[in-house]
Amino acid sequence: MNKTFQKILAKAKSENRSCFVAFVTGMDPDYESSKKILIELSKYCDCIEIGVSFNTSTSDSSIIMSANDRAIKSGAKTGKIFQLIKEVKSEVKSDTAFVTMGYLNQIHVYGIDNYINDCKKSGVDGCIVVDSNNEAPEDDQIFKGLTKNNMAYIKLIAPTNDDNYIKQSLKKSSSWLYIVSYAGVTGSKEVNLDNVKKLSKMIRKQSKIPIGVGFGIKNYDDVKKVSKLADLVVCGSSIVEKIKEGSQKGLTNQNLAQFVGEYVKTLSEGVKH
Amino acid sequence: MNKTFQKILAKAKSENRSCFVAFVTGMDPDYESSKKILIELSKYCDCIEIGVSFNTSTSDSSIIMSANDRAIKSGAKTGKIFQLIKEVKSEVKSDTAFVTMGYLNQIHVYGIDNYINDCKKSGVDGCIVVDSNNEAPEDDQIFKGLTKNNMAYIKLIAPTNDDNYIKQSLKKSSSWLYIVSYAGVTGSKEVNLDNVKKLSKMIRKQSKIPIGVGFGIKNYDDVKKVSKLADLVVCGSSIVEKIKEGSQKGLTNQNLAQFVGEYVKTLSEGVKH
Amino acid sequence: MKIPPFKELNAPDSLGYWTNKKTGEKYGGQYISPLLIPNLKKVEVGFQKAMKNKKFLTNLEEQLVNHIGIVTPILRSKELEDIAGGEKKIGKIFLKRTDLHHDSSHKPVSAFSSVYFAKHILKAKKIITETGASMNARAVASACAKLGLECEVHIGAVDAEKVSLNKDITELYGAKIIECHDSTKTLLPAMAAALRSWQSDPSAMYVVGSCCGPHPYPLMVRTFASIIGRIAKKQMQELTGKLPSTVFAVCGGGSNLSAISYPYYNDKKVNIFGIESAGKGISSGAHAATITGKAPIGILLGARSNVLMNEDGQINESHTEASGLDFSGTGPEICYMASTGKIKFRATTDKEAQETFLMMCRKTGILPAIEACYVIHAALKEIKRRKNPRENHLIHLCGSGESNVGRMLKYKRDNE
Amino acid sequence: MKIPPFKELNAPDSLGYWTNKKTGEKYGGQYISPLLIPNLKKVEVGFQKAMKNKKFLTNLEEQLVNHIGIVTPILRSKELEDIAGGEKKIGKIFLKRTDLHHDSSHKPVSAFSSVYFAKHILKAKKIITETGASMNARAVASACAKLGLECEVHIGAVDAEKVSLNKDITELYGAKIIECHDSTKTLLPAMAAALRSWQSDPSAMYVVGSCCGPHPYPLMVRTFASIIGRIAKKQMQELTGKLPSTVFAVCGGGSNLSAISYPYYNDKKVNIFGIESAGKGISSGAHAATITGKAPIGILLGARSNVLMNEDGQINESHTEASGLDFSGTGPEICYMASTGKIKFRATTDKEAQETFLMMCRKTGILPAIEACYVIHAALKEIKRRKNPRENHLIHLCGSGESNVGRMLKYKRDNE
Ligand SMILES: Cc1ncc(COP(=O)(O)O)c(C=O)c1O
Ligand SMILES: Cc1ncc(COP(=O)(O)O)c(C=O)c1O
Repeated sequence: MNKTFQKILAKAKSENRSCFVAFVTGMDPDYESSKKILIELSKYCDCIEIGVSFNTSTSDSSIIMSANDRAIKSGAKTGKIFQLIKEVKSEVKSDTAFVTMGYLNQIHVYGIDNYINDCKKSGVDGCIVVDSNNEAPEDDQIFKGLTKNNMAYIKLIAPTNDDNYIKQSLKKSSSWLYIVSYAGVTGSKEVNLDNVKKLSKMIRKQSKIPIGVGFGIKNYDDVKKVSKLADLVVCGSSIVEKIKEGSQKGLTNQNLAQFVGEYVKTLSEGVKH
Repeated sequence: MNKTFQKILAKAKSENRSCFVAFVTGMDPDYESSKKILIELSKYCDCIEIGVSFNTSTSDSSIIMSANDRAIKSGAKTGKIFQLIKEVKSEVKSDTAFVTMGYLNQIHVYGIDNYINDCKKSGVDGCIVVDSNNEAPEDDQIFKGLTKNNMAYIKLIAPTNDDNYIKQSLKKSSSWLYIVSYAGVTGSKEVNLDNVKKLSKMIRKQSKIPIGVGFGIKNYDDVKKVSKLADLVVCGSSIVEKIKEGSQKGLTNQNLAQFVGEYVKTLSEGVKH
Repeated sequence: MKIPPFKELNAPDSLGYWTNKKTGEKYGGQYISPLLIPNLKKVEVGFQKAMKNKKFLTNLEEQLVNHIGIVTPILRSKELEDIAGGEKKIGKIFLKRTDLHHDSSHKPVSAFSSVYFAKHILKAKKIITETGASMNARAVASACAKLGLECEVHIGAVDAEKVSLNKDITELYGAKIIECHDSTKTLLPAMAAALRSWQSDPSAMYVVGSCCGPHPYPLMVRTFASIIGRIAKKQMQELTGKLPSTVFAVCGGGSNLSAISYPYYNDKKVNIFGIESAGKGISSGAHAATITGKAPIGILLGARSNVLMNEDGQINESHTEASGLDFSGTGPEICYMASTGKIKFRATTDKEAQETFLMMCRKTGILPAIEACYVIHAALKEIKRRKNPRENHLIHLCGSGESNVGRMLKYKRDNE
Repeated sequence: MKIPPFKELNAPDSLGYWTNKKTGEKYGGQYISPLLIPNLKKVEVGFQKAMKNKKFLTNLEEQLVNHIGIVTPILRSKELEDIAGGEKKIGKIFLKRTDLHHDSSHKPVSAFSSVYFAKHILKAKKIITETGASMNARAVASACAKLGLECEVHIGAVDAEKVSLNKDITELYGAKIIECHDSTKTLLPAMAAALRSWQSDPSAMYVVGSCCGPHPYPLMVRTFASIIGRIAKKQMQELTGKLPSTVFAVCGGGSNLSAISYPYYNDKKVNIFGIESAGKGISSGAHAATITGKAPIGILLGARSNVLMNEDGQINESHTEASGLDFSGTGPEICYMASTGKIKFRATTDKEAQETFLMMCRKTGILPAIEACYVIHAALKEIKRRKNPRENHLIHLCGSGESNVGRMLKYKRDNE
């Protein structure tokens, strides 16, 4: 297991709570603001998932697609995101884990080995690659590269996936596994606890890997409910919406970071059991 | 031969000239004006050809079609045209011949026998039925009816008609035969004297019937040229245009009649050999 | 597919008349100014020659098959059967898919044949035609483009102003489009203008958009168009092993009706139905239902036939949503067949046709020409009435509706 | 006509990859969020089942023949031969008349087959698809209407605003049209939106407009569409007694190219050409010529293939006058065939295609889809270059151009 994840999971356990994971798109709305936001959020989050924008993603909600658009407009590129993470890490004292979330095309274009190297160099703790099929040759390469370099490979599992798929995913997952709470798009429905319970049960039969849950977790109550079932609780769309709201108000940099930070602080308090 | 035609042809011969025939659409632009025009024109014309408006005629030029439209708008109907001719005849002292020019559909609807009766009653001297095919049963009926009642049946012959067609037409023509000077639409081209010569020659081989010529005779010079070749010279489009011009100026009744009359007077002077 | 050769089943006399033996009434003929008589004679003689010219007929057929695509399928429509009450109650419904033709209607069959005839038999260099909604113009212009003849199209100025996909396509095909500003500025004066133009240019050939006009046009158009029916009859025989009980087609001028029904003229057991547009209802007077509306016999555009007209013989304008049916007359042979009772007539209102259009789109996935919707509505009604599970019904789906989309979408949105 | 049965000639591996043995490069695959994996598995298993289900295949074929009208003619075009230099110099040119299909393009073949498959094999009640210029949407919506399935179409808001005959027809067919306001508001985000919608509704089936997308879509679409080529191959054999020397088709996603050329994949003597849109010229960057423009391998919409993208892997928008070719990728099997050299690629600029459109209208009387004009231009060029009187050339005339009329008439008027 990746060291940072080891630490935050242990810490959370000791505090009788789950880990809180925030998702934001890297460089949304721009490099400097995003940097301040990430630094601010790391005060309240055990882990931050940073979206690497892809303009033709197949699985993002409209909310996240527009965040991607804003980021791309302000110059987001794979390399820039690494720089951002590196700079943020250097200013953050706590053990916040940083995870990239992106699509295979950009990693492919960047070069898989190159990507893994730069993850390592910039202090990334793990990667999510939404559309990397377990059976694809690229997936093997990513899995091997991350594992070799002690970074987490975080696989997504949906309620509609079958046993076989879960098995495959478990084989390649390290540090934690990401359960999608419903078959749908991020932010589109309410978190589905029944699905989570069912999936956790299936996974628990085969593995002790920590379980994160995301999709549809929008407020303090959602966080609270899910944290009873999960080791990590992921909030995305509502935070991204907050960034949009703040920047539409004209806030930038530190002010925006505080505005988003206050929101995330409240959310994150839900993880206390 | 119809008596009126006998007279006017004889008179013209004695004066060493051709007959002058004017075409106007009956009731163009309205009943009263048309009546005055016809009375006025009869001073200068040996024969007046009165168009019975048909809204779907297949052989009239746009000039004549709009005259037809004007006439129909002011209430032109077959019966009304008979009334018009009758009233005009009663006021005209000279031996002007009156000829109706129309299409078969209206005659068919009016009833062929009824039509011939009303021609007779209103003093019509002859009829032109543009689209009555020599071989059609209706044509026989019209021919017989007119002949029986001593009215002229005036057939049209075009430069493109063959010997056989001319023969057929000659059989049914009485009083005179109408030569169309070119294959085209009234008013669309210059009168074609070569065609006229050729056709006259063909006809003369078979018959002594008087020959009228029309299509493309627009001014004094045209009339003059044609009158050397023909027994009757027919002017249409340019007179109809004059009526339109006068009525667009706002002239009505007597003023319009005089305006058109002056124009026709000049034209008609062309027939003097 | 081997296409059955043409066989004359209902010849007019030498003057172009079909005479009803019971009533003595004549239909057809050649009522035209002497200036056009020689032009018509040339066409008449040429047509007789053409119909005996094996090479001409074979080459024409090859072009119709491969260029116009006349060997269209016959689709058994379970969807329509279900709408009419189910196969077990009403029998089987077959659609002749003429909508799949090149240029999307039956018009290209006679248009292409006529232009091919003009080129190869008459050696003409130019074609003159008229148009209302431009379906005919599109078909003629296409044939002229392919065969390298000049194409002159007369269109009423009012019609020319209307947005029209077919008019635009006619222009793309390179036709010269002449606007007619006479009288109502619609189809009838445009037809007159075309005839006048031919009168001025006898070396050209005039092509008519339906089985109308002076002899030999009604004869020629139905003879050319009947290849659709010859194929369909053979297909139906292969599909069902017998003659259909009913044959339905819409009737404007009558070309698509005679196209599909002609081969059945002597088959006593086949019920032929011609469907007219009742417009806003026959009693309203605003319709195009010459025969159903019992229009009297008149002489329109060179032929004796039933004609919408007033008591003075002035032609009345027809009124219908379907521009392809917007004509004040009906072809003489069709009027004759109506008078003998061999073709029965029905009429569908615009509203009924529009609803049928929407139904066809939604339930069959076919975009029919609005013209075809008049026949489908009436056919379903008649089929329901007959209620005979042993019957096979043949409906002529005579065109596809790309050019109706704008108006029909508006209708849909306004009525939902 | 007896249609030759499908035969697998170029199977991908079990993961949906075609691998170039020389370069090791893989094309295809299934790169998609885990949420869609089960949906794809269902389609994959269903498709394997369907291809072994004789009754399904027979019934589908019957519908394709009688409803879509797939047995279109092959027209020998003397007009195009003359333009290319005459039969005696360049041989014979044949046009596969796919423009005569129901709904006017090759799209309805795979669209109808996919929906038929969804209904009868997957027992789906709803279809989800996306569209750019709505040719695919029209085809899918038509199939859904006929087969009684709900149809949901995703379209970019920018595309939705454009006047589009096909979009209007899609609406008439009763499809629910959902505008996508994401990112560029064009085809790519609409495709993503369709996939996301499927992710939320696994009981529906997703239908793709070309042989693109994750496995098994590229395989399924080309298998369904190849019936066009199976018929054409047989027809060419009957017409000429031998294999054609060349086969030409335009290539957007690649479905009409594989449709006609697939049956010739193992015929060494047949030269297959795929023609792309060079837009304003490949060097301008404003084009859709993925392969001719040497676009790198990327992963787009679930599959590895050549993709127009920038150095960061962001997908570039394609640019072309032909909305049907306006796509930043090419189907994986096509990319594979390009990499082995079996399919050779050429590109035609918009201007050349537009001129070809006007030429086709004026000289052949055919209104081609603008997409088809890219291939006709390139084919004539290649045929002239080959200058071999013994060759027979087959060009896929993949659609008719009703929906291009507005823009093309404007082009004509502006350029004359
Ligand atoms: C599709 C379609 N059907 C029918 C008609 C009516 O013509 P007819 O009765 O001569 O077949 C037209 C005329 O344009 C048409 O386009
Ligand atoms: C007529 C036509 N041709 C070609 C294409 C391109 O598609 P593909 O390359 O997948 O055949 C389209 C797409 O809409 C089309 O409509």
